[in-house]
Amino acid sequence: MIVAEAKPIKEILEMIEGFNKILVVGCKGCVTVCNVGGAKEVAILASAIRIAEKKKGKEVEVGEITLERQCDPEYIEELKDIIQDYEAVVSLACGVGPQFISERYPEARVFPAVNTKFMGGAVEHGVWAERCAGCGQCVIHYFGGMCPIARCSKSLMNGPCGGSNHGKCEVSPEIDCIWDKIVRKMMAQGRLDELLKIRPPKSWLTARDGGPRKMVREELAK
Amino acid sequence: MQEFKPKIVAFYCSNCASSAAEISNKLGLFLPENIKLINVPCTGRIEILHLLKAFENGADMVYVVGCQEDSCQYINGILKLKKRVAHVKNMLEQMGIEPQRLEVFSLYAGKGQDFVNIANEMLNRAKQLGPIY
Amino acid sequence: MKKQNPDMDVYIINRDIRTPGFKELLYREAREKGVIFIRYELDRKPVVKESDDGTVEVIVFDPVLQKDILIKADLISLQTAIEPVSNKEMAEVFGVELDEDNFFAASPEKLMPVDSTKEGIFIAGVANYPRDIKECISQARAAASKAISLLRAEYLLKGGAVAEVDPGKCAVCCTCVRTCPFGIPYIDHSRGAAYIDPLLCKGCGICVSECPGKAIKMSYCSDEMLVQAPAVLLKQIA
Amino acid sequence: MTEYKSGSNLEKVLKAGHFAFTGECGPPRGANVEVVRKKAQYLKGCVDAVNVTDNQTAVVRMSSWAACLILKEEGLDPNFQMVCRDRNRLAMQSDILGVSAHGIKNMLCLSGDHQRFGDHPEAKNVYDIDSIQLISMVKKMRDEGKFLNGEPIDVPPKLFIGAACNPFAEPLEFRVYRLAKKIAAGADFIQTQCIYNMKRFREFMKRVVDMGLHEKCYILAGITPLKSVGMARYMATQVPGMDVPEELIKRLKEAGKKKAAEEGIKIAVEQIQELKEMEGVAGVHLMAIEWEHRVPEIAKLAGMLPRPKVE
Repeated sequence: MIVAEAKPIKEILEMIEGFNKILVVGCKGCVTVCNVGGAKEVAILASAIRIAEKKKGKEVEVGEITLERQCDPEYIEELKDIIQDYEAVVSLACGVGPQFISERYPEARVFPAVNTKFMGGAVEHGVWAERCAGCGQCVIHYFGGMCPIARCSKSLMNGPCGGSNHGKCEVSPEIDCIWDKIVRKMMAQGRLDELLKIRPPKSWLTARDGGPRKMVREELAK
Repeated sequence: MQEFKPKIVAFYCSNCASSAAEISNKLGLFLPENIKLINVPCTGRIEILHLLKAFENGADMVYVVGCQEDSCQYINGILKLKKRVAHVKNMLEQMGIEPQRLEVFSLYAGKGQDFVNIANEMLNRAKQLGPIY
Repeated sequence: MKKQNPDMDVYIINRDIRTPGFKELLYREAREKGVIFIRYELDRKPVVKESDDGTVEVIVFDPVLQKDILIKADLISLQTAIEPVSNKEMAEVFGVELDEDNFFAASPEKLMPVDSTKEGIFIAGVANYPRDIKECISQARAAASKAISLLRAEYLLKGGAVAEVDPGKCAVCCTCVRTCPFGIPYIDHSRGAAYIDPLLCKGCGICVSECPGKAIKMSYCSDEMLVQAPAVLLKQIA
Repeated sequence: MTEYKSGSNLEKVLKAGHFAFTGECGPPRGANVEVVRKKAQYLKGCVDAVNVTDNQTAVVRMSSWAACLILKEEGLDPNFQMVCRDRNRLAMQSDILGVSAHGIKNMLCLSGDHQRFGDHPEAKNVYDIDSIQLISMVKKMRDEGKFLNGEPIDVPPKLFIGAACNPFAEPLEFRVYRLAKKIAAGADFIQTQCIYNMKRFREFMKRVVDMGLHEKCYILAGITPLKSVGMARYMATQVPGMDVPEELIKRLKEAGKKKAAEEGIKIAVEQIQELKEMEGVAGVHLMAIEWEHRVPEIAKLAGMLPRPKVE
């Protein structure tokens, strides 16, 4: 799933400075699961804005709505009747949401309330970790089912580098050296020969480096 | 100037804290009129939103009374609540509100007197801090 | 044994003796009847040897006399420690918790000695922690009677304070499954949502507060009440 | 005339069977040419080649090829270093052609420290290809006269290809195989991370010899003299794969604060002598960054002077 983190309240308050009518829009998709953008977070942000503005002696009107998702036009359409009542729209969805709202409602002033971080999953309650960098050409089967592109700080295809330190990455003890795991697993499974194969340079054409991407499914698209 | 009467909301759980409250009643001790009590099965039930809503609706001070960290009947309710209180304190600071307006306490069941002491302590702190808005 | 034959020599060589409850009286009675208790240290354990005439000799360092003493024994009975067999597997089957010594943990709720951490599952005797026969029997009876009271009832009454999942709002994100202190919610794939068995739910509300999609509600202590109560109550203050 | 890969002084010394001795020079954090020339004077005649680091620890410094040219003017055989952090495959290949055009004949291919260590942690990194792919790319350009995409190069670059090796880094078991992989990719010589635990390095070299790697590639052992107890502690705890035996730290402590540096040099000299007799070791790479002025002294004490001249 897409994992995001909430922007600090201070930053959001600075963004909506001077607006009296603010619509807070949540999303029931990934951001609900990672506790930053669901109905619960919408209510919290709305309440926080009211309190902060009240403290400055300002009365603001804060609308709260949570869409099924913000990455399908039909749900963005549901804002049609209420969006013009507001001067600013704060979207708690991943980076897709605020842009879909801006595209559909060009005059609306749209602000992101979360920082979208990575594609990953929950390693324990309240902790999510990156697993995929969306490079467009999956090769984890070469590496014992683990992806060095997303999980090695240097995306090495022929790791580990000299900085692997007790199973941790030289960059930080918080980051596991994925190559330490790959090597130990494949050697334990007697697949040393695969490790000795020199992986050729990767084509980054399919990744973000090849330019913004679009996926067309001929059998589905009109 | 009319003397400032602070509005205080207190959440308390129905185990250690409420038995302490009952004892304080039996001791003939009563809470100051400014403090309004809200009962929850466990402090772990209280969310960040509930704490914020109390402030939004005019509370000058909010505090929570729960069990000891190792004797919560629901094991980690008070621990979860303490983390949420810390988070809300950080939010309050960013919103320009004094974080001391929010507090959490761990009580033993028998501590009737403490239940009232806490209430008075919160009342005094509210008076010092003055109205929230 | 002393009652049967007062002049029989009885020695109890021990590391530590606990005498909970009325057993303290037994301990005193034994000492009055002349039973000798010798405490040994781990680094000076008693030595048991077979002597040439076929009897067994025990050499132990007596802390009082500060000397080794030799006991020619006719009978030696070894009191082995009681350690839990691997309960991990069974604990997982029943979904109950183990305590830090791997015995089955009793319920954290007060005054419920024979309840495990899961509603409807009871524990008795040494499974909970080492104890003597009498206590095992009385616990067994207690557990049996609690079980019978459940089984005999035509219908079970349960307080209103339970959490309930609204499948429509459930994002099936497993937060409740992970955070319930008693491990009660599970993902019911036929419903495509989490499910909380009302009978098992202890009504603490932790899952209600943790649920990111606000899909779990608890009428006994609802969100509406918690959100609106402050406004209503604070109006009473002039 | 033996067929040289690039004909660099280092290659000639190694091919003639001499025990090589290479040094290292950290370029300045500015366009200060004089400081490079000064360092060159110390190293001249004491080393067969001089490594010139490439934004070491991701800290911006004069670029490696620029400092290499200055050292070359001073009569030294520069060893151009390239990391995979700062350039993509286009910039790498154009720099390789450039240095070769200017007569630089040695190149060290490294992964490079992650930019979060350095003075621009917000920078975007590249890591288009990794160090082993870089080795095979340079080999392909030199031996097949082809770019990475297979197209021909009019005048192929001539470079004696080097790589690094950290023998005691985790996962320990795989490190000798990774060395083998670098040699298979086309490395002509290897310079290891600095070594302090000679016993373990001897075991590592035994495995290298058993695999016959020392016959396919020249292996130089890295030596960094310890200046103080603090430095020894830092190396032992902070630097990955660094094993500094307790008795070395003890010797430095006993030598006392003032004399610690002397003791450090004494230890380095002993290590160099021991490495001379170790099977499979073709030379020593002395990394005395910011201590270039002590290199002549160390070289003399270790009996490495005069350096052989091979036509």
